[in-house]
Amino acid sequence: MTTRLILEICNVRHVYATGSNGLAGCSLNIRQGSRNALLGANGSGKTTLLQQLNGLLRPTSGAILIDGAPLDYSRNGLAALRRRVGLVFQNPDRQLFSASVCEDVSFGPLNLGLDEAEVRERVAQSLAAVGMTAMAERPVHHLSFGQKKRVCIAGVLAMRPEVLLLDEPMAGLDGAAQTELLAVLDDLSGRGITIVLSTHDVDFAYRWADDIHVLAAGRCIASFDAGRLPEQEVALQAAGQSLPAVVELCRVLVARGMLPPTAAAPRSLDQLAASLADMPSRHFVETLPLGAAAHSYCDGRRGWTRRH
Amino acid sequence: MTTRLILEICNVRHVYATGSNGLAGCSLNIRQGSRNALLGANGSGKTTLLQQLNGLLRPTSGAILIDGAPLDYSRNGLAALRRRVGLVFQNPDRQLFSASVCEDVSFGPLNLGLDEAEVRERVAQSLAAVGMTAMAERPVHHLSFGQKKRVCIAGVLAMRPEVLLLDEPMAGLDGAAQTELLAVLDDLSGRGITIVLSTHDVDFAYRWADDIHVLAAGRCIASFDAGRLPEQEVALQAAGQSLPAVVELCRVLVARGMLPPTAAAPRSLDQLAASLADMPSRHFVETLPLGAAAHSYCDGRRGWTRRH
Amino acid sequence: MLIEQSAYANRWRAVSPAAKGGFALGGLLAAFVANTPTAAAGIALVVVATTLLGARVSPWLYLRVAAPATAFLAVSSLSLMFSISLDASGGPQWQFAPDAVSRIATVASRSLASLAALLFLVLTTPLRDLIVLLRQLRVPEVILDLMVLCYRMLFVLSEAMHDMLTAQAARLGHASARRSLHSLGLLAANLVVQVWQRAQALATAALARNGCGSLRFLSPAFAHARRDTLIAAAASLALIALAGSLDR
Amino acid sequence: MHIMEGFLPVEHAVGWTLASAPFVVWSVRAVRARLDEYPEQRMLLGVAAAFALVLSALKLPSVTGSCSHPTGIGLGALLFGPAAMVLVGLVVLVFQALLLAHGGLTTLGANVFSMAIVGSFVAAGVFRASRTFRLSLATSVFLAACLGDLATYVTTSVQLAWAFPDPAGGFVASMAKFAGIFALTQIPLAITEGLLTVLVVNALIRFNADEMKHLPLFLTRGARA
Repeated sequence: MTTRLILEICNVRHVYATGSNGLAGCSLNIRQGSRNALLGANGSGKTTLLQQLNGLLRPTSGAILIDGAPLDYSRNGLAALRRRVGLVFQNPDRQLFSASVCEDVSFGPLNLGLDEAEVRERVAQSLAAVGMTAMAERPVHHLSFGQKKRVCIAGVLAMRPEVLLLDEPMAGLDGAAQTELLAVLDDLSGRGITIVLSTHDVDFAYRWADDIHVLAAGRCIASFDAGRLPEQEVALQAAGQSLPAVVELCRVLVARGMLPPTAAAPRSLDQLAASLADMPSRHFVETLPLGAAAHSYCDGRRGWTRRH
Repeated sequence: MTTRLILEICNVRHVYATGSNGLAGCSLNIRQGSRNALLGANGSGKTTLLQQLNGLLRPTSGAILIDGAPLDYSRNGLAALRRRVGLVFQNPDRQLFSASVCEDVSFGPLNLGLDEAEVRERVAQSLAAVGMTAMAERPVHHLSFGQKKRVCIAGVLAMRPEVLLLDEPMAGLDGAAQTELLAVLDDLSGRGITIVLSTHDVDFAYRWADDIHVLAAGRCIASFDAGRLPEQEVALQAAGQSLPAVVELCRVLVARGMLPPTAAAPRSLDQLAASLADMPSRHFVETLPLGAAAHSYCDGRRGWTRRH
Repeated sequence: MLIEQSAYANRWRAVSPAAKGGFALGGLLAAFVANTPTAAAGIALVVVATTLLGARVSPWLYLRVAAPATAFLAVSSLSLMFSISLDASGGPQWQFAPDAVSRIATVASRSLASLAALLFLVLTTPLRDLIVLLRQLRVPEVILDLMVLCYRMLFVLSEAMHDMLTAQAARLGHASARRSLHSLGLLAANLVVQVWQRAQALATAALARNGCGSLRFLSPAFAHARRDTLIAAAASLALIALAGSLDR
Repeated sequence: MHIMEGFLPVEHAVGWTLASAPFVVWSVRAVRARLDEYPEQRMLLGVAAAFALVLSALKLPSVTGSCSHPTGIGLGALLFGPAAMVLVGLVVLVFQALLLAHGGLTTLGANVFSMAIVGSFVAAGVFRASRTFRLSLATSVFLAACLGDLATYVTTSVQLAWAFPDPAGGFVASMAKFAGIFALTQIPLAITEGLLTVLVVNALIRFNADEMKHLPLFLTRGARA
């Protein structure tokens, strides 16, 4: 990952015709090849910002730069921009309009005016990238929600973007579908695609992102390396977010001396559990009345022993 | 809370005309006044089950009992059932059809044939219960998603149900809206209304529910007191769920001797952090090289001190 | 939707729809009673002033709402301005219509007065209140049901349409006229499918609340309805009288 | 193209209202009968009205470069049948008058006649006839939507010409003027709407032939005839 900036958002304001929910002077930068989380509550301007980056909305004032040059809002300029910066919307039902998976994925490349052989190849590659090759001929409305989401991503990948924007990609997915989607994103990120996604889940942002941009009331109130998130309590609070559970727990554990303050901060509860498992044991049981131990309500120990 | 069963689902099968997504012999019981979570992945039959309980769908085979008597599918029987058992759907835009909040909430009670004065009173009470009194005259399309959701609940409450069914109530809500909705549910539960909701979030189910019913492929594969969830790893796995993060952590901590196995198992990470904060401290720092402590990456300690 | 916006935000939002409907009816009648362009223009002026000064509707918004109708008026007036007849050789012959000015003045002033009355009503009264008014006027329930559903679903479907258009644009679906028509066809087809799905979902949701026939709702109560309606009736009569008196 | 509020003289406004009334009454009865049999179709027709309204806000790319909006009446008549479409069309026109100041209350009768009544019946009739003559589905759909639109436009021109006959050339000259002036927008619109409707019907059929079979479509009844 470089520190070259692929997108720069400079003091962008956006006022909707209705006067609502826009951006109020938002500035942030996206580094090429990085994973970015736009973190904020509903109505904080995340969706507006994503649509700005794709040229679907135009700043009322301020500017957006791609590779250092301001966005070109001419017809050709927009076509070129949308080829480089692809946007996946939140609700798959609003962006899948074709009869079959394969047809839908071909929508973008056909609009680029590519020839049929090229389109076919891109469709096949994109479906493979999201693990939907086997479903290519299925009618879209027979898919599960998670599958639809992946088809949406394939539809954008088929345009070979450098930057992939995703609006609340995890919303509405159950655990299994989230895991699948994360694997797809990891793969894309590994191929050097810059990813920018919006979320209102601070735990997820902390676990996944390289850079976190905190949005509140149409402004980016903090933009930082995800590893430094624990220092950003004030900004998070201003955005209506709390610290990730893992940070809170880590703090308590360190304060209680149960975890050395030197360790690399775990970014997820799984990582925390793993670091704890490496710690030496203590024995509480002996200091407590025997009866209490026998009637243990927390069956954690039993569960744990069963697993080993 | 009693152990009287208000709803009994006995081996219910449901086959849709298309052959998909039904129930395949589902049995479970709902205790009067309890908070129930139907936990399962998308497509496990949660929505079908909820529609069965409200009489919108009729079992292909098997039976549903209310207060020990089988559901009566006659016109009057269904009207009586739907007065007692109210259902809130997942998507507010698919269930609110009138122009203003107050009109929509009046729909149910008017269908019960109540007189206008009674309807007005019920509408006022229901809107108060969900904290939407100030919005009574607003057009529905001016509301936020979370507000619409609460209007949907008010529309059902106005029929004074004994059982409230909610399909994925937390889906699509951000943190603040979830907190508001939870407060509403707590309040209703406190008034003795039995609540049954569907979710695919095991952490939420564990934190909130009295009874958890795990659904997979149209069957209820486990039904238990939420406190006993840690023992149900096998059932959860079969339903594509993992153990709640708090359970996993609690196990590690108990195994490492950092938490006494006797304590009441915390149901949420907040509770866990609170129990840990009560533990006596240990001091790792002395056993580690000084330099490492100075360059602490995990700033947990700093954060902690700052807060106190 | 500018009209909708004004209907909820104007100063007379809470006035009974019967009163506002009565005044609008008075305006329409006056527009037709007025026999001279001056009289009709006078009515238009009074009604516009009532809307702007009484209900405090923004003049800028008013102009934007009135623009499409006035465009129709301009184009139609063009055809009234010329007369066409066959000349000796059988070809068409264009000329200024002899009575063009007076005809156009009559039609335009009447149209503008009527438009002012319509705009008074819709800019001050949300559609929801107008449905309440129609219910009081005993319009068949079938029509009211369709109107209630249409009003609510209008916003839901137009949001869906807007989102789909945006999603298509993000993948260059409107890059050329040909691709655009193709995209719009797909969009409309998707909306048709949604019509069925949403109707089905709404029917199920209504059933869950014991609704399986005509849709019934509590009508909102309007304070001082009787007083306001009387004032409006008096104002309407005054308006019609004004139209009649300016005649002579 | 709707006639604006107040544009028609009083006798014409009243006359067209009276002319439309029987059709509306008939449609109300037909819809009521349909709802007695299928109560869930109450929602369907309500959502369909919203759909027609939303569709009429769609900007179509037009041959002449001017932007035009589809009426959706042809598509509606093919999907729901002309009987229901009269009522749905009435609701759409009322909403256009009340929410967009497009059309009007005094001209509602005239507009209902040209769009909801003539438009629906011509579209449905042309479709039936084309299928009887074994024209392809696409051609039939195109003709139905396109001619439905043209019929509405011609009817509106007749209404205007009748109300404002040319001082020299009379009704015929006036008709030529009104039809000529609005042809600029209306003929390209009719063609575009015809094409769009074909695309919509094609897409619908490809979406899922199975599900389409279960829908009570005028279109499929027509296809079988």
